[in-house]
Amino acid sequence: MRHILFLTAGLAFLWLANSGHYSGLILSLGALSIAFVVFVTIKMKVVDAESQPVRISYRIPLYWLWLSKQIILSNISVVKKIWFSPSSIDPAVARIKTSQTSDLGRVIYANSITLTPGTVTLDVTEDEVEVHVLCRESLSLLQNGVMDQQVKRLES
Amino acid sequence: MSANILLQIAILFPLLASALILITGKNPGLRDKITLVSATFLFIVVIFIYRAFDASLQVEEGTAVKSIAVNWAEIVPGLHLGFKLEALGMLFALIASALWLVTSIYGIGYMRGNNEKNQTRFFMLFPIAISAALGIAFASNLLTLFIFYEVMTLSTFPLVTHKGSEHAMKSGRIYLGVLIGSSIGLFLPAIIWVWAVTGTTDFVAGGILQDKLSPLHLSILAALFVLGVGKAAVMPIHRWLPAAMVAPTPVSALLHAVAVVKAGVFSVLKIVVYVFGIDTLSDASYLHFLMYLVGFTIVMASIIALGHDNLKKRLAYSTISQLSYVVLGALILSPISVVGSALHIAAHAFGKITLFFAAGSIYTASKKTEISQLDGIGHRMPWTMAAFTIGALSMIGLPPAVGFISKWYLLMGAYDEQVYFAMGVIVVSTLLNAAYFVPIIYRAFFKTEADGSKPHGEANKAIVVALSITACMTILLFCFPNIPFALAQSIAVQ
Amino acid sequence: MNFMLDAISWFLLASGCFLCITGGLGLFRFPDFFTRMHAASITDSLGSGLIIVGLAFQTPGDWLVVAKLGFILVFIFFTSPTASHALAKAALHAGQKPWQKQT
Amino acid sequence: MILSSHFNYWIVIVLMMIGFFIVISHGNLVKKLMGLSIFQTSVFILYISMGKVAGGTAPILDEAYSVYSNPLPHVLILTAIVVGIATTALGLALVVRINEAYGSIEEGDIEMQDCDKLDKENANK
Amino acid sequence: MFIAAAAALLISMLFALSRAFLGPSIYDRILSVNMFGTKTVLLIAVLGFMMGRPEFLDIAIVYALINFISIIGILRFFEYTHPPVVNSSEQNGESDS
Amino acid sequence: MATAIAIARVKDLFASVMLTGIYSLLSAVFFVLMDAVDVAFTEASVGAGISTILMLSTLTLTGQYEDPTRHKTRTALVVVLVTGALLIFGTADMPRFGDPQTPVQTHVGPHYLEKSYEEIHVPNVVTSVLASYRGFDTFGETVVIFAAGIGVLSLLGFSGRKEKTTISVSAPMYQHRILRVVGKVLIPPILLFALYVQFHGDFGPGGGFQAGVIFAAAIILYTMLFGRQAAEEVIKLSWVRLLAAVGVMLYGSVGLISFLNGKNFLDYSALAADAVSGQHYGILLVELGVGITVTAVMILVFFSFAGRVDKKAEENE
Amino acid sequence: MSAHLPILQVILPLLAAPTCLLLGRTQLLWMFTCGVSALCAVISFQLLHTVHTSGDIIYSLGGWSAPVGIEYRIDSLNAFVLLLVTSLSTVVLCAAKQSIAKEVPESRQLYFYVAFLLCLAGLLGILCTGDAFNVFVFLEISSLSTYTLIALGRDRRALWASYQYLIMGTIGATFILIGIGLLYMITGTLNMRDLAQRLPDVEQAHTLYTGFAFFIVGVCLKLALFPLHLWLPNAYAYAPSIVTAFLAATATKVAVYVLIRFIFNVFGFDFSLSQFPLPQIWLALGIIGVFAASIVAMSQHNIKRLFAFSSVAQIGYIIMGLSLGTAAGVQAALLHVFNHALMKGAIFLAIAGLCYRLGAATMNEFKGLGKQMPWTMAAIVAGGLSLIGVPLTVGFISKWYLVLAFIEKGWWMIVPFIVIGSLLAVVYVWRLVECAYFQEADSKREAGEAPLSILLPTWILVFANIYFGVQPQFTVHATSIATLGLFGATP
Repeated sequence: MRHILFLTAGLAFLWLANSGHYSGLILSLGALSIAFVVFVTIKMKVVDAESQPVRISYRIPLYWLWLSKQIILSNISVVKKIWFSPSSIDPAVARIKTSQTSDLGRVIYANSITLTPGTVTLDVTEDEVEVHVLCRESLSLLQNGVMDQQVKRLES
Repeated sequence: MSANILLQIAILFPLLASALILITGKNPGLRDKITLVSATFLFIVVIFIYRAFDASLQVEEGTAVKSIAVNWAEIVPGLHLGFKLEALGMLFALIASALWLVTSIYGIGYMRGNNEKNQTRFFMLFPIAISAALGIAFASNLLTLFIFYEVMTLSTFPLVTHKGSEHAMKSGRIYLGVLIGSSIGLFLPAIIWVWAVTGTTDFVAGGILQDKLSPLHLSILAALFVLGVGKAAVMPIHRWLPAAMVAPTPVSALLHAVAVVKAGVFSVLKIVVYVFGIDTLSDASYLHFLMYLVGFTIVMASIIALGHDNLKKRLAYSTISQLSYVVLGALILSPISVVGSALHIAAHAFGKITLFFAAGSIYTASKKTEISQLDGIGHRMPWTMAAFTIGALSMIGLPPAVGFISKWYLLMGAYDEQVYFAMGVIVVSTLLNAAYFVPIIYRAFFKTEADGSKPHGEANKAIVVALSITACMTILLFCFPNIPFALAQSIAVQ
Repeated sequence: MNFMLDAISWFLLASGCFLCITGGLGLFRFPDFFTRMHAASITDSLGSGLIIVGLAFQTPGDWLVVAKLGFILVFIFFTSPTASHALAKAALHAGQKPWQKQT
Repeated sequence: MILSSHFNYWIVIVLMMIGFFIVISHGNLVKKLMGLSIFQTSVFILYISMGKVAGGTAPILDEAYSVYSNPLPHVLILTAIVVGIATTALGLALVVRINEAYGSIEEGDIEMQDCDKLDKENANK
Repeated sequence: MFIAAAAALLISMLFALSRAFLGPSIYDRILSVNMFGTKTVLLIAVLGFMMGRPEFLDIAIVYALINFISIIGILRFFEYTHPPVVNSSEQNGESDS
Repeated sequence: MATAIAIARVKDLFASVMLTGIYSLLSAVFFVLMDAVDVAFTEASVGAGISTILMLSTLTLTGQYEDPTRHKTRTALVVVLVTGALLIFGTADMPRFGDPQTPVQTHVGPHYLEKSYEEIHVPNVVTSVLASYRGFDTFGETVVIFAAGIGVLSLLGFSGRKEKTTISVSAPMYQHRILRVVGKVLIPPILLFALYVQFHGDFGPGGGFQAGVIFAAAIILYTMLFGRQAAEEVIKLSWVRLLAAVGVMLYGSVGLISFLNGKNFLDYSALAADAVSGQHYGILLVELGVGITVTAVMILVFFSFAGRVDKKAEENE
Repeated sequence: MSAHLPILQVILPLLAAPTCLLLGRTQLLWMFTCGVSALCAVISFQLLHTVHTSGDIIYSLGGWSAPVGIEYRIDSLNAFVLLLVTSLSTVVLCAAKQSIAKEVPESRQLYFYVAFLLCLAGLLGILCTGDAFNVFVFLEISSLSTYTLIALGRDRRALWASYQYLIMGTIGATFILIGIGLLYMITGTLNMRDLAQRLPDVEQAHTLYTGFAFFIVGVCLKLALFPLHLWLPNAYAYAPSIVTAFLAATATKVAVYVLIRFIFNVFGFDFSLSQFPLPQIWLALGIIGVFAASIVAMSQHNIKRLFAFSSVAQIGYIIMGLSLGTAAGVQAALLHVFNHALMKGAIFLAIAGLCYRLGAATMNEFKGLGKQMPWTMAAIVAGGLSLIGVPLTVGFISKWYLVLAFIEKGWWMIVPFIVIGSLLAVVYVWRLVECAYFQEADSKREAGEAPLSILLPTWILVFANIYFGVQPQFTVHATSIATLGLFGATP
């Protein structure tokens, strides 16, 4: 039920922010649409803790800020490589332990890895991620577990 | 009953008979009876029509002209499906219906005698062909004539290929190809031309083409018609006729001595008289080329006939040459020769059918088809061969057969118009006719039979009766030619 | 104030575009599929982010537009790593071998 | 001058020719459909470009603007796009079935198989 | 400025396009298509601003959406034709590895 | 343009499918440049989305590589060059690009731009032309879609609920954690976005058709992630088929109602006492009809193809 | 209500098609479809009557008057073709039930009826509309459903035929689209009447020529004019028999209508026929088409293919009539449109009966059929005679008018070609007759007469063949009014 409410609220926000027309007709249509979408998605069984992270939602902005910083940093390093020394790359594949407890957490972690240039998640298993990196240095950055911790904090 | 209704009955009744025959096909006896009864009935109907027509002719001399005509439908403005009685058609109708009766008798005998297959189909198509013949006879315009002309072609095709053998099919294809090809390829355009020029296709006494076309165009048009009416078998459109001889003899007899070929020459005659008009056509300066062609056909066909040993083939070529007499008569363009042509239609009909009957009779009785096998057959089949002789006389044009009269008129016409070429042709061909008929008669009566041949007598009674009737008619017409003569004269008068 | 906003926005746009071109270039300069993927992710992540934020600065006060830009950004942030991840996984499964530096 | 003021037409023409060429010359059935869609798209561009007014803006009325492009071609092309996708979908479904029936989606193969079959039929005669 | 941005985006699209063109492996193509899609989204957004009609952002959203779905679709159907067998590498054209 | 050539040249059909995707993205950008936002919207969703997916499914079934032999190249060249020459001949008199004085801009078009707001009161002129002035064309278009759906169904048919054993084949992506989670997150917003597009066609680019495609795309995404079986449990295909019909009939019945009220077919002013708001309701309903049909048909078409793919996969096992 | 007839005519089948999905049983479906089609026929009859008595009907869709909105415009020309299409579709549908039950798998019969109705609606839409783009939309409705219908054939070649048709048809439709686009470009309007008024102002524009050329080529593709006919034989040969009958009787006819409408009404007849060598091209193509197609038809083994080629030949005649550009020529073409629909309808329905009994229609199957299925064979023969142009059948009437038109124009030289063309028809029809009547059947086969539900419609058409051949007043009258309307409308 919590998830449904959360979803409804999210969808309502989406509608209102997109619409820009707040006449009675359109609003009631919006309400109907939301109801319909909720109905369909419940039937689809996609409304659950995985898709509606009610619990952790308030911590997400903070995490994003942190992640943005990481992204900017790694971007700079990759850009340098592209422009100045494409030959200096030294790709590698490695498995890294993860400490996330839920699939959602693992997904956030994996996507964050992918989102930062220079590292790409190849596969996710229960307690490991397989990562392809552009340079071995970035591998060590991952292995030190900073990001892992951040995600874990988000999750808890 | 008014003549108009009779006219329609005459055309539609055979179709009904055809349907009846189809239905009763499982019962041969009943079927044959229906054939006979309906043939008789039709003949009577035509006689009645003739009487009505005769009466109207008498009236005509008085005051009111009350033509006997029926219009079924107007397909295109100026293009009717309609019928109208006139002398030439009456003559043709009389011949056709009379001979159907005779042929029915003969045909029943022949088909039974030879145990042919598909007899129902055979007897069913016969009335259709006759209906078509009557339609042609009574047609009041070119279109109607053309329609029935095609109906006749199509309905006789299965008769020609009756045997169904590969050879028969091949001949059938030639038959159909030549007839349909010439009719659609030449005849129809000619009709269209006429229609385009005059806006009508009606048969009108004196013709409808006066002052409409230049002499050259007239000649071309005439050529289109003469050649387009393939059933008239003017060379080079004659190939179908010998080919059609694969048909059973009654078919050859009725259709290729009477209905089909006569429909052809009748059409030519009718077109010359009622579409061109004799006077108009005499303007056609290049017509003599056509006449040469026809004359050539007469002589050439006779010569070819000489060379054929197969009796029916020889008769077929004889037919080709005789038909061209009629066309020639039409092309001489004198009233007398037209009378001759009309008479010759009748004369040849009776004469040739007799000959074919005789040929069929011989085949039924002895399975002989070649002339060289006929030695001494006159002794075994005296009736048949007597009839054959009379027919042959008529073909040659000797008294006491009716052929004499018609040839006489043709000659007279040619003489009047001073067309010496035509006279020459007639004389030469008469000699040739004699040359190919006399040896047969000679063989039949004066040679002795080859040894070891099977003994046989006359063919069955139906056949004998039929051929006797036609032989008698040939002589009777010589003695009392007044009916055909009167009719023929009334054409010439017009 | 407006000038400031404009300047910031231009700066962001310019750097975003630069990153995009860089990504495209990387697509060329890197030797194999997996390494190229890193180059592509430059565009996806920071490149698009900068451009969108830059655009957002162009429309002071029109929150509707900003919201829409935000949706686009969030959407890209969700989908692009997912897509690249799926792609990489598929490639790996299909037998593509990561390029290794010759030593 | 014609080159610059009519550049839209040149694009259309070149695209059209390419698409048309693919349709005719390629034997692969899927490829043909692709060619067809390129061909159609070129027509779409033709229509749309004729609706454009220099200095105009999208035909969504707003007080800030006064010059709009002509909406009619847009409407027509919306319809045409729909028609195009409908055709493509049906065509692809046909290709799938053809592949099941013939085991190939090359025009040459299919025609050869049909010829064989036709020959056989005639031979039975 | 918007024009410059659009031009820059176009250039990088050109890069992506030629990568898609060159291949060599199918995955490279998919990758560049993906990148191309993202760029298109950005380009449309920029164009919208350029022409002063930010309503166009709706289109950009749709693009982003469709792009994602079609990439997933490509991968999804790709699994059927290239089942995850590790040794089938001859088609992947690793001429440069 | 280059893309088109590339499509012609590349032998690998997969590659050319992707290039067609790119091509239609490009042409959509072109449309945006030409102010045709609605068209761009449609081209994006159709060209890059639906048709790519359909072509891919076909290729999955038929194989990836093209036979290199070409037929009739010379004929093709001749035909194409003749066509091209004809067009070039025609361009000589064509109006200049963007010229505001052409017949196109001066004859009928201005009526829409000047009058539509007072007659229909919908800011998006494309929508008012589409749904009202030329509403019958759009009705025809809906029927075309319906016809295509019928065609595909009659050719491929969806293979019912007979095989229950195919879950393993049809849901490999379920194992894929990231995709699953992201999919779960994204599907509801996409669905809502589709409905947003549906109902905001009056104000901005969008409308029934685009909305239908997006909605269907969301369902397709769901199917790809969670398998056909799961999807068929959510949406009964026989119902979807009915929906396709219902959409067409909704459109038609709007027209019928207007002529039961004494107006001409599709004259929406008969729908309400006030002509303008009647137009409004009419457009809304009609667009809804289009949306329903398009969604239903797209789903049906996709399922038909996917059904075949699954069947083939099963046979291969 | 009667004011709404023009739209009802189209809407009825259009809405009936989705309704079909709601009806479950085939029996019900069939009855429903028949009913709808019959209703359409009644409406079109009423329309024709109204047009003849009180002039053209104009109906503005959505209440927007043209050129802003779309208008329907019924005049004597399209009312005539409407009647033709609806009545033939009704007759064909009457025969459909058993034939379809036999030739189409149970699960797909539903789609047959839906697609059939859609196709009908598409054709009617093309006929009614007065808007150029609307023509394209409805053309596509009918084409798409046609592809579906063809692909329903049992033989796998049906698929291939359908695909070929799809490609060709789409190219044709796209050409038409280009043509319409160019016209729009130089006039700014899509309404046909409006176009006709505005086109003379731009008569010299190259664009007009180009647009004209594209349009004509596109339509000719759809109507299978000789070199563009490649899709037709296969499509006809492998589609389900009923579909063949329907298509042969209606689809190309509608394309001819479009051609006539645009040539004479929209482009204006002076422009179309005097500025281009179009008449000459058409004439040449028509003649070549007649000959080539007839000759190919002779060697066909599959009877449906044979008659498909004959259709191509007949289209040649129609085009020849149009190429004259005179009232008489157009009237002849229209007559032939009507008459050809009748004869091909009869023939293909009869073949449907054959296929029902024998499963196929090749020369082999025809052996001895004259005895086994006399009525069916008789119908084929009657149709064949009509095809040849034997008097008393409709074929004669139209050929007669055609020849007349040529003579009136003074093109004597063409007449022999028409005549020889008919002769070629004799040959291929005769092959069939010979096979059916004069060859023995394979002994193992036991084939009875076709079921009455197929035979009856067939004979209705045969009867129509003869009736309108003997009493052509109705058709001649209707076509002459239509032609007058066409020529009156052009300044």
